[in-house]
Amino acid sequence: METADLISILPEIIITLVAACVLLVDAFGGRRTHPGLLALVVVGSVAAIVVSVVARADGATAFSGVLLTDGYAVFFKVLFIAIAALSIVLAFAQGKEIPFAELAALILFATVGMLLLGATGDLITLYLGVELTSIPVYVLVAIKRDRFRATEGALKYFLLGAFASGVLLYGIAWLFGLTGTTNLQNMALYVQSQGATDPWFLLGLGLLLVGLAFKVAAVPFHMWTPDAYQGAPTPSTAFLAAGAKMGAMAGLLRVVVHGLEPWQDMVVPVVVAIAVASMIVGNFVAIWQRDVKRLLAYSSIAHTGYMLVGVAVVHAQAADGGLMRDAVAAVMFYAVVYALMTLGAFAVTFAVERRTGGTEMEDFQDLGRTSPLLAAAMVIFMISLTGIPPAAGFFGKLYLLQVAVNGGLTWVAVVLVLTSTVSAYYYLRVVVNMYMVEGRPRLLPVPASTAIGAVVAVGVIGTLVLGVYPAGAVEWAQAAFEEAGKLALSP
Amino acid sequence: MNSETLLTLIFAYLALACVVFAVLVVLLRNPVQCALALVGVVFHLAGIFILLRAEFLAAAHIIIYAGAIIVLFLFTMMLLNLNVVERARQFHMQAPFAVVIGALLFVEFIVLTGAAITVGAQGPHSPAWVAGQGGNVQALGQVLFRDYLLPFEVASVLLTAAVVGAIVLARQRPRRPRSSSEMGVGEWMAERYAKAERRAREPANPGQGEGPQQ
Amino acid sequence: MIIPALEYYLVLGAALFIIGLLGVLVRRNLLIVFMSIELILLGANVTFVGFAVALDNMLGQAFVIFSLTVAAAEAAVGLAIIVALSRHRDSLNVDEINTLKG
Amino acid sequence: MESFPILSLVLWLPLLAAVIVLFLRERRAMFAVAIAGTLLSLALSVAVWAGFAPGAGMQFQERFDWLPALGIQYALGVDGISLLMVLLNTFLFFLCIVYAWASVHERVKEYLFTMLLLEVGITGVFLALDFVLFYVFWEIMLIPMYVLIGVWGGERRVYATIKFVLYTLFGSLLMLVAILALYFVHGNTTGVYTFDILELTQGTYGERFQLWAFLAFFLAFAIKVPMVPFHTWLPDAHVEAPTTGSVILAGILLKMGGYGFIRFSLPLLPDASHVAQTAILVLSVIAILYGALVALMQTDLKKLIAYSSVSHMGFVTLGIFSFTQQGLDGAIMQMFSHGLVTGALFLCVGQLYERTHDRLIANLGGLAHRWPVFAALFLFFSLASIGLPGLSGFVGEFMVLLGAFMAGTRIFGVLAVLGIILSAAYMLWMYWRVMLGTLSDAHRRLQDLTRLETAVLAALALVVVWAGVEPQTFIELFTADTSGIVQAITESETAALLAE
Amino acid sequence: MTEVAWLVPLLPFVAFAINGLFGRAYLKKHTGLIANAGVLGALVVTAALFISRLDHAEPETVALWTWAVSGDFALDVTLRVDALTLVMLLVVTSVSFMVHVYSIGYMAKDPGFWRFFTYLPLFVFAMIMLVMANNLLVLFVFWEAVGLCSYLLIGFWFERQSASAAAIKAFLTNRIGDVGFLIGLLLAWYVFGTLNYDEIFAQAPAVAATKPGMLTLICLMLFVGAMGKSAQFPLHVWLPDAMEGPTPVSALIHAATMVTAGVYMVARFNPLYVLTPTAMVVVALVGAFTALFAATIGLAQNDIKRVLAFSTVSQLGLMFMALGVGAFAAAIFHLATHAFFKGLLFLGSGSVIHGTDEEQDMQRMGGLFGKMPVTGTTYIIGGLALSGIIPLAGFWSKDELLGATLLSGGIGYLLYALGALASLLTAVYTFRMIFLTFFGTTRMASDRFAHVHESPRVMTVPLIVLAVGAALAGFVGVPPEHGLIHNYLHDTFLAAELAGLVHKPSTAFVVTLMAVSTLVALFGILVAYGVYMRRAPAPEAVAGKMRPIHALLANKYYLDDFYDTILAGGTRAVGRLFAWFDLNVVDGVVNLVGLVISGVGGGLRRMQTGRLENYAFSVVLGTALVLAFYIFMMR
Repeated sequence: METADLISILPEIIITLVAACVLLVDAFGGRRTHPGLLALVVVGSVAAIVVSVVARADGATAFSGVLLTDGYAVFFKVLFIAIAALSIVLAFAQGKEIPFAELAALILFATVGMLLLGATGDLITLYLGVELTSIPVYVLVAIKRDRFRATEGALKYFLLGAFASGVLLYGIAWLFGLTGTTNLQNMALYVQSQGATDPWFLLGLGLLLVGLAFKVAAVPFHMWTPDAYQGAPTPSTAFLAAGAKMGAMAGLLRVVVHGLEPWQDMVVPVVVAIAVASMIVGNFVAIWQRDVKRLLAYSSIAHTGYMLVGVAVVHAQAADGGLMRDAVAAVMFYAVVYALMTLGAFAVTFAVERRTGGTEMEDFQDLGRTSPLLAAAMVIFMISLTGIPPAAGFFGKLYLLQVAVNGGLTWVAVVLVLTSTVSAYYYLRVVVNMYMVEGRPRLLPVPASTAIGAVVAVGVIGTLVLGVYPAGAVEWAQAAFEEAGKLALSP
Repeated sequence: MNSETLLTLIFAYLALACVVFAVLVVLLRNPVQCALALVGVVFHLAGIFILLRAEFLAAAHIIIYAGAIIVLFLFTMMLLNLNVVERARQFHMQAPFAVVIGALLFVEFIVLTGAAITVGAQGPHSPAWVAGQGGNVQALGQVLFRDYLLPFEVASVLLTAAVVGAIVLARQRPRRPRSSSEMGVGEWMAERYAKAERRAREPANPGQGEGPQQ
Repeated sequence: MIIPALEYYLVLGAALFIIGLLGVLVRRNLLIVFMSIELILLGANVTFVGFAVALDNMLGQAFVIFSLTVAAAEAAVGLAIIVALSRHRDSLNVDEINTLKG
Repeated sequence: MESFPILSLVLWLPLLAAVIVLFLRERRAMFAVAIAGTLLSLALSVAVWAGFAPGAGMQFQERFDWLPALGIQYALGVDGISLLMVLLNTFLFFLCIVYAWASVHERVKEYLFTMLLLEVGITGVFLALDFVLFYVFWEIMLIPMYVLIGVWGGERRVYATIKFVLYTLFGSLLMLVAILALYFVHGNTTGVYTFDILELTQGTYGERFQLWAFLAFFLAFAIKVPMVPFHTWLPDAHVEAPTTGSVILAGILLKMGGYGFIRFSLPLLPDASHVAQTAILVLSVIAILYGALVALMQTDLKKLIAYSSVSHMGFVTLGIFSFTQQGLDGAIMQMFSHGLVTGALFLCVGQLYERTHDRLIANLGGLAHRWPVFAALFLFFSLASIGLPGLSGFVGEFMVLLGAFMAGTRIFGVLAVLGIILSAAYMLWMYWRVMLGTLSDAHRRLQDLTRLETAVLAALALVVVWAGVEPQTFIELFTADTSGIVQAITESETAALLAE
Repeated sequence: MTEVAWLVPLLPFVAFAINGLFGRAYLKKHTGLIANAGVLGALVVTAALFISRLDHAEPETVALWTWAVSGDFALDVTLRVDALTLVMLLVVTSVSFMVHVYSIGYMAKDPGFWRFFTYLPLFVFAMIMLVMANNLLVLFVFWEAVGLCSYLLIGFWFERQSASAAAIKAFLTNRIGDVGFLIGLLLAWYVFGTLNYDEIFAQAPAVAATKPGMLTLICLMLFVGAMGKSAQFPLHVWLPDAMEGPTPVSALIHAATMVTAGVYMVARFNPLYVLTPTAMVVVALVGAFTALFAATIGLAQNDIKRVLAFSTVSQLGLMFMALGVGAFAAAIFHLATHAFFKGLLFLGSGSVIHGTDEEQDMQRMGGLFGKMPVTGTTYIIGGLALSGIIPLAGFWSKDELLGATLLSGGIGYLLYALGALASLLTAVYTFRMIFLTFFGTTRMASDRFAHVHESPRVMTVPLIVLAVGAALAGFVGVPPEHGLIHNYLHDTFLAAELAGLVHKPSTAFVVTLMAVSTLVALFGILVAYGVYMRRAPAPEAVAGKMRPIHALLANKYYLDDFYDTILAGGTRAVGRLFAWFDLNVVDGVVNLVGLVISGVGGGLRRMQTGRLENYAFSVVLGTALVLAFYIFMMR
């Protein structure tokens, strides 16, 4: 191990240290130090972001190949750290209801796992990343342990999660045994040298896909999502959706890009099927939801479906040459967009929850009158989630559709647009409740909260900026992938 | 009889025991007995590892599983004093289907891997090399701390996280009624409304949307 | 060199895996479901070690170390959750914990 | 002149006004800003008109890279067709805001913001020269309309507005896929990957692809127009929408469909257009007669006018798909006229409703006694809408019929002519029931139009007469462009095939 | 001085504009003067034009502006001045002026005075433009414009439901005709590629040679328009109801000018018609039949204005009959004379109604002559002219067209028979009307009878002027076939002559014919006298004698009822059906889609049982499916 290796994991180190400091300060600094802790977290995150952008180790891999240090990794490092920081800020608004320090620490630990997922070049890192992301999140869901629903959601999430990671582990075991390696590229090379269609590979491959599909909450492995999302305290839900899920998505994309190319005939149909199922189930069931958190949970399933469409065409050959760069860039861009808008949406929901203690449609009534800014922000998020310009969600979908059509999956693109037409119905129902239903006069304005306000503001600005001028982000994603592409078998 | 058949016999016994105990885990009524069956599985598995010259893992399994995990299970049962055998139904309604699907899965495993499989490329760590390192433990250490240092570190972070999490969930928190002054404004309002809300609305049945207002 | 042939270990692993899986599907008691999950992990471990030995590749054994770590961590968190849950319900039957649905 | 980004100004001024409005407190100031914004944008569009050279293709073009990674540009430009639509748009919006000054009193800030945003969206649709930009505006306009109906609408507004959004979204999203497909097919054949509309229009596309793409475009546009049987969102939306909402809806939104057919379906997909011609002509004739007959039986004023819109827009599609110069010119004139006349009619109904709080024909009657001015204007616009010669309505219908007769599809022409009897029937019947006969006591002490309202309607009436007496002023703007389209479509090889 | 021709339409239009904008608020009663001034101006200019062009009547045009240019379709708005135009203009403007003057008195007490004098000049403007149009489109434009004016004026008293109903009936019936016209127009453009009169006429022979069927179709379609406007069977139903309008309107629009537009149009297109015998025969037959048909109905009407209305229909029928046999000049001649005496009769009846305060039912009149001598005298003059008593105007024109019909031979004999019979009945109902109104013992309540009074001068003077016209106008057509009007119109109708449709009658023939028709007329008058004067019985009694026939006639052959139930009712039924269909089927499908989607969603939602084991099951199931798929792939 050389210094290069160390440099390449500087952000992870920083985050871990911040987590440790938070715990220590909290343990010895008494109970009245929340703002200090928050400041510490924010500063640390900013530092980590800066470091991850500035201090780039030369060389594409680190730690004998278990870690990839390309632009792709950097891209997701920045994104994930930002998400973590925002989630912690959001959680801060919960006041003393929850042990803030531990919560922050857990989020940061999970973030380390996400960073690994973004940089993984080896199934070991993948597995550990997945676990390191999941285990703290189980706790985050249950952290309001005096609320039964929280613990119930956590339990379901935990048992199924452990089950799924068992499946994943078993699949990895087989892949290791049959390829003699867990390094993604070596695996791909080996498989290419043997005919990729040898059946025994497929067992491991299938189980691997199942495990990852569970982590990104794709149908039919999605069942835990609504319960966990609804049961968890809203800030945790926000992190669950924007953070853990995107982390898993980053890992999945890594695996597909570097490891599964020889298998694409085997991978694509499964991914497409899962994607279509997710879009349909997510959107159709969301129609019936009255609890906004649960609704957003189903919508997140649907959005997983959208992103999987991009994943499916990674290795597709378009008429104008390789599609990989655009496919991956599309998913990356969408990850950013989705993180922004879903964080924002949950932030608003959280604010509303503080008003009435509930997160159902009725609780949103009259928001347009009582707190116009929040309502307007929610409208923007809903528009963005629907995929209507000028919100960022539109370009996210546009890019995905583009690669889908280019990759010859036009029919999937059609499914995508039709299902998102359905989605318009329930997203707009939120707007209906905010503006078009005469609420009970009892409703007061939402109690102000700088923390929530900050998160909402970031969400709104991000959503609008990316919606009006997406070029920067898109080009960054493309450039970032250029490097990762080099590592793939056929850039 | 030569060592090979002997080893095979030993393996046969161990494997059989593993399976039997595993089945017991799934079938026994009393959780405590299940836990003990699990211990049985672990011990025989350790035997199998020894058979495979993976002494360290054998030890690790016994220590971690038998010594830590299963003890935790038993503690939990004590804590919740659930060791009494429940008269209630032990199996789900879906059990038959579950068995079917499980069997199907097993068959699929067989179909997929039943053919003469070609295992992956031979690795560098031949028994000779292992011996050269001074045995299984040293060899494992070499691999673990050279090539897979980072994962090892990550594993430590993982354990830390788990500990923190466990503490957060399990620790007794001061349950004294808090004065509204100490409450965040959010909670305060939340309580105020929550009461009114619940009264106003029918007993909230979450997720039961009244369906799309077409 | 591995005795008896690798296939036996694989089959054992598969068996443990499937049994654990069935346990998850059929048992109502939370703790037993959890134990079944441990069975699944054990099955994976056997497979790993079997392959490791067959391939002369220590990686497999290293991986088992990690799986053990994970198992321990999961046990800690999971049991904590179960304890927390038991404060609300005195029954540990999976199918009685379904207030979240639909 | 070319360098000065006048189109961008026309486009974005309302947005600027909208943003300013957000920061204002009192109603007066907000309206002042809003009116100023719309007026300026109207003035600028008139300036564009002044500087416009008929027949010189796309003018006042502006181009910047927007998302070069995907070959997306910010590209604006006008030809005669879009210019006329933009003029109509800015004109109507100006009048609507002025009218709102008298009528809108609750949530003024939100209202003005929505309206101005709406104007931006619609103007953009007509100005965009880049497909993605076009699509962006096409959908941006959805949300304000949705809010407009949903917040200021009637009892069943939520149902109506969601129906409107979902229906429109359904069509336009399919169109988006078609646009992308177009992008790739063009790119793969020519190697140029661009969303530039002009560039794409140059390209030629395979028969099968054209059919699919046409289907998608058709859905989007047919729903907007709306053509029977995709029209059922319209009556609901109209009935529930607030007055100005209906005005914009009928006045301009529907035109986006016709515009789409002219600008995209025909030039981009000529072969498919030929294949679909007969079917669409049949649908158009059905729309004309069916819409009129249904209107004949409506009891709600707004519904009646809504169905009359269906019937009138039938003439538009009839003209477009006659593939003749006169047909297209007629269709555009019909759109222009329908925008003015139906807009005015909805204003009238709005004024009626604000005074009587009743839209049911059965409950009204004899109002002409109390309001001579209103009666006169209402009659004027009713006559204009039944295509009385000398008023704008006639020009479009007549030229469309000319086109239909020239297209060798005389039977459609003949059937369509019957529509003008029915239109006269339901309009006059409605006018009789509402304005003539004996006045009910409930409406004894109602006031006639205020100066403002009269001025708004008079302004519309003036243009209606102008367009009816000397339509050449408007036709000469776009006839050159339409002739280009006609040429393109008659030259497509399928045309040759059909000719054989 | 043709270049000032645009003044003719402009002046009435200006009057209309002024009255329309300022009438209600400021001008009030002065609107009458302005309107009169405008129309008078038009009359003067027309007269000037006429005189200046007495010797040379070849067409001239005044281009105003370009209406539209689209591809090969280009159209300018142009005024045309030629013999036919001028004749029509003279009739229109002069009669209009008389009516305007008269109206000042007649409408004096009406609250809608200003409205009346806004509509009336508008009509005059439209009518003038119609006459001066130089191409089919402009003709059509003002064809509908006059229809609009008639709609406005029939429904002038809009608080009367019957008035509004009549107005709408008139407009719609006309629209039906107009559709025919429009189709004809479009076909004309399709065939000729132009809409200008002269260009069409120039191509007509060629087209007749190549596709005669198309030419016939065009002519018939245009004629449908004429039928609507000129109230020919079966589109005549609106005219009697149109009597709901103020009497001056009936006089001007529904007797003298607008209703003759159809005749004018066919005459204008004589170069086309002469080329298609079929169309000609149709025109003639429809005309003749209508003439008789309407006359019979006229016998049984009791409303004084309705009698006149049916007589108008019948007279128009005669004109079409003449057109049909190619006697265009005769038709126009009769049109002119008819304008005068029918205008006179209507104004007279108006004067009666005015004098008896709004009594229109002849059964409650009688013996009014003493009370209103001027009206009576002029009325009788008009009646004589209508019945065709030498030497009044009606005689010359009617006699000429009957003669022409007879001469045309073949079907002409039948036509003549119909025409002669019609003029016999004309005499009968005319004098039935006169006797019932002015003579015999009154059937009015004595107190009301006491209040009967002669109308003011402003009304009687026009009566007198028109009476003079009705008496003398005929002499422009004397001697027959060679009168002033014939020579003047000769070139316009040259086509007929070339087509050999014009037959020069021998003097003997003419004289005998005159004798015959005079006798016919006198016989008619005698019949009327016999029935209604000598044994002056109550009209009911007469009706009673021939109950079934009377019922049939009184109900206008039940044609209106037929239309109401079958046509209007049918349309409404279809409309109702479609409305239902739209609401339940078309929209139903849309909502169904929504329901299906949400239904599927609800179904999927049931799967989310909230029970862990089910969740795990779905995971396992998914896994099994994936592997199954792979196994499938291997095969």
